[in-house]
Amino acid sequence: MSLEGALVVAAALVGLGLWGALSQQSIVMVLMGVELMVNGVILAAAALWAFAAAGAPEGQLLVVMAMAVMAVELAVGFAVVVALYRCRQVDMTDGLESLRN
Amino acid sequence: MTRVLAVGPLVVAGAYAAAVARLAAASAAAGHGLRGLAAEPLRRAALALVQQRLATERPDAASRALAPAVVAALAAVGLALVPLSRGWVVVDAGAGIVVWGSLEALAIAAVYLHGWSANSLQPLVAAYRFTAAGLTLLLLSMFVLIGVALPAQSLRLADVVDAQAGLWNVLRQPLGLPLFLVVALGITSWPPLDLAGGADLAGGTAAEASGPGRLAWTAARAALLAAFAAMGAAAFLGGWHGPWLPGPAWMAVKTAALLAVLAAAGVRLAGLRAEALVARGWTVLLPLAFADLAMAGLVAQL
Amino acid sequence: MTPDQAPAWADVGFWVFALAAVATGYRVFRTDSMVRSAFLLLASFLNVGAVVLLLGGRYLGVALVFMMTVEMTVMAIFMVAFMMNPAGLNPMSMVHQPRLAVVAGAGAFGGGVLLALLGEFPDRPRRAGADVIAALGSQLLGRSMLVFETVGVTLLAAMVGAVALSSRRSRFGGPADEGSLPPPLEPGGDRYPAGVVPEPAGGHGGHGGHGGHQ
Amino acid sequence: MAAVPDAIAPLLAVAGLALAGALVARWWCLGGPPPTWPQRAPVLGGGAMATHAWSRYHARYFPMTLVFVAFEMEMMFMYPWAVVFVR
Amino acid sequence: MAVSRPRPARLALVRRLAAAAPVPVFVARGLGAGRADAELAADRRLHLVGSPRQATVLLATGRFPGRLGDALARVHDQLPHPRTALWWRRPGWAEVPPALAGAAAVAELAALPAALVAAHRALVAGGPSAPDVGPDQPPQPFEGRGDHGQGGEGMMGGVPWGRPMAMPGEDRDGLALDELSLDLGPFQPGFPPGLVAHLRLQGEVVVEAGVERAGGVDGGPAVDPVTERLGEPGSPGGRARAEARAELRRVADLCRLGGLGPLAARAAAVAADPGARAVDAARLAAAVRRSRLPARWAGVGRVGGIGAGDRLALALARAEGALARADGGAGTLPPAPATVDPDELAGALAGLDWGDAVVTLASVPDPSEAPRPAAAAASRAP
Repeated sequence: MSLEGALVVAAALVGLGLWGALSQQSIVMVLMGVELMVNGVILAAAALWAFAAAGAPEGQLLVVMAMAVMAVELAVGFAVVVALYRCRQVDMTDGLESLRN
Repeated sequence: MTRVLAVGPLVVAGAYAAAVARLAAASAAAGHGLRGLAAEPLRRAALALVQQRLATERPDAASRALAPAVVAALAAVGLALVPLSRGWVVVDAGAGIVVWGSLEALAIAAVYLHGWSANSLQPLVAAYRFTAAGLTLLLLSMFVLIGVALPAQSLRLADVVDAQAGLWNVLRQPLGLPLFLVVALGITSWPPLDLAGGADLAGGTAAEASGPGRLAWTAARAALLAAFAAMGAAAFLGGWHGPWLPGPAWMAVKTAALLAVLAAAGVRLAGLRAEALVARGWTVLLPLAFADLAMAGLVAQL
Repeated sequence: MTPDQAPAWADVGFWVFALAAVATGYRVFRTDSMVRSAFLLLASFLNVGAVVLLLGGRYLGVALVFMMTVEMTVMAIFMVAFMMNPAGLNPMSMVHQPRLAVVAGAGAFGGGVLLALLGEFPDRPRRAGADVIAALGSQLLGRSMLVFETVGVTLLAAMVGAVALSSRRSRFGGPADEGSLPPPLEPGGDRYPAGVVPEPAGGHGGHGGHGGHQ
Repeated sequence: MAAVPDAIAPLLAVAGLALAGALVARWWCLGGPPPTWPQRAPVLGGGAMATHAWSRYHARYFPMTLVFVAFEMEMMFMYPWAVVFVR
Repeated sequence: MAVSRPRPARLALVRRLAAAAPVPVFVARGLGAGRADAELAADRRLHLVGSPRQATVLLATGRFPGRLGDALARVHDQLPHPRTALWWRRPGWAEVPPALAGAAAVAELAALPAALVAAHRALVAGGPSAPDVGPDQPPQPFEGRGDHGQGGEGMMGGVPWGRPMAMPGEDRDGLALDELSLDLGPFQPGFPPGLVAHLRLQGEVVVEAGVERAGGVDGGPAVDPVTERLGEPGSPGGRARAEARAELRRVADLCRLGGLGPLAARAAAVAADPGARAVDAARLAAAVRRSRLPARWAGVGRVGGIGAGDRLALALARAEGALARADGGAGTLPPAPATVDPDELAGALAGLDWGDAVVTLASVPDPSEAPRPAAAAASRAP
C-alpha cells in the first residue's frame, strides 16, 4: 500500500474510463465511462489525502466534491437522455448529428 | 476473529426469530393456536431443500445466485454493526450509521437484481415497484438516522447507544422509531410493505424461485429484518441499557419486541401500492422525517 | 504509525481490491447485458471504496459505497429503459473509433503512471488517530462553507433541471412530444412488428398472444 | 492505534465471509435435476408471453430517481455535519 | 423427455421434517367449481401458494375444456419435482385433460385436505414425481441459428433462446419504449374460473386489454358439489347459506390477493362452517375494515359503478345478511352487483397498472359465480 501503487491503479481506472467513453456509441455507456474516470480521480484524491496531504480535511472535501460532480453529471445527463429520447428516439451519440439541423 | 465468527449464529438466530414472529402473528390473526410453531420454519426449510431448483428459459444465472447471497451478507454486516452489550460489538465502525445506509442501498440493488435476473414479467414488475419505494424509503432512513447521530455527536453506533443512558431516543425523537420501522418493512420487502413480493404478482421477484433458491431468498430477507429490528432497538430503544437484566438480554428482548410489532403489522394491515407509497413517502413521510431531524437538532442543542 | 506501516493484511487487501476494481472496470465495457454492465461498474466502485477504507477514509469509503450503489441502481434503470436490447440477448458490439479510444485510454494510463512514478509528492502521511469525520464536518461548517453552499445550490439546480427535462410537459405547458412519435417501421405499415401484434379487445381466440409452442 | 482504522478488518471479514458462505451454501444445495424446457416457461398463471420479459422497461418514475440522487448527495454532506452540529 | 426423480435427500430427518411441513398447493381453477377451493385456506395443514414454482401438489378443480387444458398443462410442468396433481372432479366427467391423465381424483371438498396431505407425504417420502406433459423443446427452435448461434439476428431480430424480443410501441407518456404482450391467467391467483386477460403492457401499465372467458361462460352446468350438498334443494335457508358461502369464498380470495393471508383463512373458516352465524361474518367484516383493505382499493377497478373496495365490502355485507336469513332472521341482503360484460371490463383495464388490473379482474363478479338453485343445476347435469 503506497502512494505510487494507488496512483497507478487510479491511472488504470481513468484510462479504462476514457477508453470506454470514447469507444462507446450509446450516450448512457459514455456516461458510464465518465463515471469510471471519476472513480479513478476519487482513488487518486484519497491516496494523496492519506499519503501526501497530512490528512488535511480539504483532501476529504475534494473526494466528496468528486462524488457530487458525479451525482450532478448523472442527474443532468439522464435528464438530457430522457428529453432526447422523447423528441428524437435517439440514444446514440452518432444520432446527435441530426440534431444540428 | 472469534467475534467475526459469532456473526454466523447471529444471522441464523435472527432469520429464525423473524420467521417465527411472522408465523405466530399469522396464526394468531387467523384464529389458530400457536402450537407447533417453533419447528415450523425448520419444516418449511426442509421442504425447500428437497424441492428442485428451477430456472427460466434464459435467466441471468450469476445475478440470480448473487442476489440472495448479497442480502445474506448485508444481514450479517447489519447484525455485526449493532452493539449487543457494553463494549461488545463485532464491527465498531466509526461511521456505523453511514455503513447502515449503504447496507440499505445495497439491499435495494440486490432486490432489483433478483427481480431482473429471472427474465420473467412478474419478477421484473416487482423489481421496479420495489426500487421506486426503496429509494424513497432510503431517503427517510437517512434523515431518521442522522437524527440519532445528533445527540451522540458521533456516527458510531456504540456512541449512539451510550448517549441514551439517561433518555432513550424513542422519547427524544418520537417520530424516529415509527419511521424507521416503515423503512425496515419496505427495504426488507416484508408484509405489509412487501413490494418485491406482491400477491398480485404471484410472489414478485421470487415468483420464479423454487426450492433452495426461494429458501435462500426468504431466509436472507428474514435475517435482514432481524438486523433492522436490532438496529431499531439500538438506535431508539436504548440498546443494551436497562435495569435488572444483563445487556445482551435487553437487546434480545427489545429486538424480539420490535420483530413482534413488525410481524403484527404484516398480518393485520393491508399494504400500500408502490405508487401510493412513493407519493406518501415524498409528501407525508419525508416532511415528517424532516420534522424529526429538526426536533432532534433542537433537543440536542438544549 | 503511518499508512506506510500498515499491517501486511492491509497491503494484501489493497492489491486484491485494487485489481478487482480494475478488472470489473474493464468488464463494464465488455459485457452484453446493460444491467450487468451497471452492476460491474458498481463492483468497481465498491472495490475502490474498500481501498479508500484501507487508506483510512472511514467516512469517505463508506460514503462512496452508499452514493455509488444508489447511482448505479438508477443507472441500471435508465440503461434498461433507453438502450436497445438491454439484456444483450443478441450479443452486440456498439463501438465506434475503437483505435482512437484505445490509444487515448492507453495514453491516459501511461501519463498517469509516469506522473505516479516520477512525480514529486510530499511525504506527509495522515496522522493516525485523528477524527477524520469531525474534521470533515468542521470543514464543511467552517472554512468551506462557501463550497458546501455552492454544491448545495448546484444540486438543487440539477434537481430542478432534471425534472424539467425529463418530465412530460415542456415549460410551455403543452406536451413536449406533440407530433414527434416515431413513424411506423414500414411506411404506412403496421406499427407493431415481431410478436407485438395488438389483439382486438375481447374477441381473440387460439394462441394469439404467445410465440407458438411447437 | 493502527494506521488502518480498527473496524475495517472485521467489516471486510464479515462481509466477505458471509458472501462466500452464502455462495458456498448455494453450491452445496444441488437442487435436483436441471429443469426441462416446459418447466422453464415463465410463470403467468397458465398464460404465456409473446416475447422475452427483458425489454426497454418503462419505469415511469425517471424524474423521481434523478431528484433522489441529487437529494441524497446533499444528505451525504449532512452526516459529517451531524457530528459537529452540537459543538 | 426424462422422467426426473428428486435427488434422494441426504438425511432422513430432512425428509421427515419436509413431510410435516404445510402442503404447498397451487390451485388451478377449472369450470364448474366456482371459487370453492378458497375454503382450503382455513386448513392449517395446507399452504395455498401464489406461484406453481413453490408447490408440491397441483390441485385442479372442475373441468378443463379446450384452452383451459393447454393452460393446465403449462402450469403442471412449471411445478418443481417432486410434484403431483390432484383432481377435484365429478364422477360423470368423461373428458380428461392430458395434465390430469395420471392424477388421483377426489369427489368431495371435505375429503380434499386429507388427500392433499397424503399426496404430499407420499411424494416427499420418495414417491414417483409426475413427468412433464409438454415436449422438452424451447418455445421456438433456435439452436445453431442466427449471428451467434443463439437464434437471434442483428440487434433485435430473430428468436434468441426461443423467443422474439419485445418491440417499441407508443405510450401515453410520449416515450416509445418496449411493449410486452401476454396472456395472464386463467390460473392467476384470485381470478374467477376460466378468465384469461390478454394484455399489452408498457412497463407496469396496461396499454390495451382483452378479456376472454376460456371455455365460455362457465362452460356448462354449475356443479359445485358443496353448494349442492349444503343447500337442501328448494329450502330458502339452504339457498341463503349457499349464497353467503359464495360471498365468503370471494372475500377469502380478495384478502389473499390483498396480502392478508390470515384474514383469508378466517373468511374461509366462516365459509366452511355449516353452522356459521351472521355475527361471525360481522366480526370478519370488522377485521377486514380494520386492515384498511377496502379503503386501499376504494378507487381501484371502477367497473359498473363500483370499485374493488366497494365490492369487497359488499361481499361481506351480503354474507352477513344471507347468514342472518339462513338462521331465519330478517337480515338485509343488498343486491348482488351486476356481472360485467367482457368488453366493458377490458375497456376498464386500459391505463391501469398491473396491481389494479389484477385486482379488478379478480373482483368483478363472474357469471360462473352466481349461485343457482341446486335443483336446477342437478337437472342440467349430464
